[in-house]
Order: sequence, then structure tokens, then C-alpha cells
Amino acid sequence: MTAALAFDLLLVAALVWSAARALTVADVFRGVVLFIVFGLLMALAWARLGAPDIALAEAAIGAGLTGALLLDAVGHLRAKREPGP
Amino acid sequence: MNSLTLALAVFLLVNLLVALVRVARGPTPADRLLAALLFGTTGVAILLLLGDATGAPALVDAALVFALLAAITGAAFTRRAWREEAPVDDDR
Amino acid sequence: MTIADWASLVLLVAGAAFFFAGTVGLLRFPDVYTRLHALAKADNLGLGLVVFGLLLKAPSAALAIKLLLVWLLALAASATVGFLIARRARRHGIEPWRAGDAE
Amino acid sequence: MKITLAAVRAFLWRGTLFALLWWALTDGRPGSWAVGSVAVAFASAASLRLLPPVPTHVSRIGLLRFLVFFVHQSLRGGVQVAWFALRPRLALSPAIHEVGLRLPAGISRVLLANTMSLLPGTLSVELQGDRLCLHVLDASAPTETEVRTAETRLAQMLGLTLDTR
Repeated sequence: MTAALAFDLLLVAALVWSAARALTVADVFRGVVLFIVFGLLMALAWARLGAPDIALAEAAIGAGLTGALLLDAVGHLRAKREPGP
Repeated sequence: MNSLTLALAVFLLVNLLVALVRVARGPTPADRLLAALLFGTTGVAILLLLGDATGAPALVDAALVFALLAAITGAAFTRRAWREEAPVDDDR
Repeated sequence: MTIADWASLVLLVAGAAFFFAGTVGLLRFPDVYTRLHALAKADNLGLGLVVFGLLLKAPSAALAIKLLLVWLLALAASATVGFLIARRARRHGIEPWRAGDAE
Repeated sequence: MKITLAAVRAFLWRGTLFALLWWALTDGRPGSWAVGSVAVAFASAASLRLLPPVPTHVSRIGLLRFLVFFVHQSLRGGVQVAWFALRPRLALSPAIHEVGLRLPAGISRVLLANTMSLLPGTLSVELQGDRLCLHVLDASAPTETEVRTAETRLAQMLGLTLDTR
């Protein structure tokens, strides 16, 4: 099954790329976005590994809720650093 | 037939990854957050095709969660994270 | 292959084509607003075609309802998020790109 | 919340919809209804609290016509964006248009703003009172006419009267 192999290789490459970028990027906001991207790609990976239940949990908790909380935290950090209107 | 849906899934994954270039490049924070929308539609389509190709209908549930959380992430971003004008950062 | 199989195949391929167009638009269009157009329309139509393609093969009514629900949710999500992002961008003073501006 | 006939009707309608949803989500497993009936009841109660029943009547023919309109227009919208994206020369002429709405205030305007985002060439950017700002891909397109059509279809579906001044 070459299509399956191609899918998995692409997915792995993207996973590693987004993980590395999320850790090394200087801007916090971009780090958070990359973290969300990583979480969603990870959910796809779980789906490929035959674990739809974990894919569901990863998408819901890993990317969705944690992502929203981190975005909120970024907002608070920005508001604190530069007191806005 | 199954191999064909799988091939389409690969095609969509390539699409998704290429579109991530836009997310990585920006230039505005909103451009980056297009990732949420992107996974809300392209990611869902990939999950549905995978579910069909591998005969795992449970993936449809995961697709539902994807679509729901795209909305939550987008709302959290616009309501919370992007309150003040973040400088339009050009990178690299 | 039956007629339903063929129809499903055509719908799936057409859906993928619209996803491709959406991606091209996302890369080529000059500003946030136009990119949102590409995502909100091309990708949603692509997803709709994929959903209907899979509907033709759905083994049970429950699965069919779930597939339709996925599409509805994705439509609502991208319309809402697209609106929120566009509104925020406008309030932040990001000017829409106009014909004649350099990219 | 006062218990009115409208509230009871809305409760029963929404309860039926949620029950159908539960049935689909659980693949109709009979064992799930012990939890399901409680969940459906709570969901219906919560939905009444968050979105109190409005005195509108959703007409079935109107709904059908709106769906046909919507599917047809989203096809057009997708094809149009695809054409813009794929043609060799980028021939966009975007602009921002502002249109006054004739729909009554409330959920129907939000619904219209969301619908417009999915129709060809338009993207809602701002909804303030009865003004809707749209970003359009083609400045010369008859935006106002398109909004009017969508408005009429929505009003027909929800059984609302447009404020024609």
C-alpha cells in the first residue's frame, strides 16, 4: 500500500516539523499556533494508528481546550505587558 | 476503491501541509490562525476519508470534534488573544 | 461498480479538486480577507462534496446523519470564525488589499 | 422562565431533535438511552435558556427553498473562488460594501451574516445594528441584490416580515 505509506511519511515529517518549530520559535503566539497544529496532526496520527478514541481525546483536549486556554494566556500576557485601552 | 479514497486522503494531506506554509509565513496573526479554519475543513475531510478507507466509522466522531473545536479555537483567538494590535511581524 | 459507486467517486474527486483550489487561493490571494474567502467557500464546498460522496456509501442511517452533522458544524464553524477574524482584522485597521496595490 | 405554550412546544420540538442527535451519535444502541434521556432533557432545558423560543414559525416549504438556494449558491461561490484562484492572472478587485438590513433584530441577522459569508463573492466583516459590512471579491458585482435575495429567502423560511422602508 504505497498511498498509506506516503500518508504516514508525510504525517511524520509534518509532526516533527511542527513540534520542533513550536519549541524553537521566539514569538509566544506563533508557538501556541504551532502547538495547536501539532495537536491536530497528532490526532490524525492516532487515527492512522487505529485508535479513533485517542484521536478524539487528542483533538478535544490536546489541541482544542489546551489551545484555547493557551491563546487566552497569550492575551493576558500581552495585556499585562502593554496596558491597552 | 479503498485505495482510491486513501489516495485522495494523501492528496488532501499534501494540500493541508502546503497551506500550512501560509500559516507559518503570516504576516498577520489572523493569517496564522487560519490554521484553525483549515483543520476545521481539510482535517475533517481527511478524517472522513480515512474512516471510509480503513472501515473505522468511529473516526466520524473524531471529525465532529475537529469541526467543533475549530470554532472554539477561532473564537478564543479573536476574543482573547488578539485584543490589542499586535505588531505586524514580518519574519525571516 | 454500481452507479452509486461511480457517483460517489466523482463527488469525492470533485471535492478534492475544490480543496486544491482553496489551497492555491490561500497561497496566492493578497490579504487576510481574500484568503478567508478562499477558505470559507472553496474548502466548505469541497467538504460538502466529500460528505455527499461518502453519504452514497453510508452503511447506516445513523452514520449518514452524523456525516451531515459534520458538514453543518464545519459550515457553521467556518462562517462564524471567518466573520470573527474578518471583523477583528478590520477593527485592528488592517486595510483590504485593492487592485493596483503591490502584493 | 414562565411556562408558556410556546415554551412547551419549543421544548418538545428541540427535545425531539436532540433525541435524534443522540440516536445518531450512539448508533442507536438501546442501552445508551438511560443516560441519553437525561442528557436530552438537560440539553433541551439549556437550549431554552440560551435561546428562548422566538415567536416565529419555520415554514417547511420555505426551509426547502432556502436549502436549494443555499446549495446552489455555495456551488457558485466555490466555483467562483476556484476560478479566481486558478486563473493565471490574479484579477481581484476587492472592496467593502455596506448594506442596510430589513430583517428584524436578533438571531435572523446573525444567520444572514453567516449565510453571506458562504455565498459567492461576499464575506461578512461587521454587523452593527441594521448595518452589515461585506468584503466583496468583485467590486462591480451586484452585492446589494444578492443580500436582498438571501434576506427574502431567510425571511420566507422563518416566517418573518421584512421592514421595507
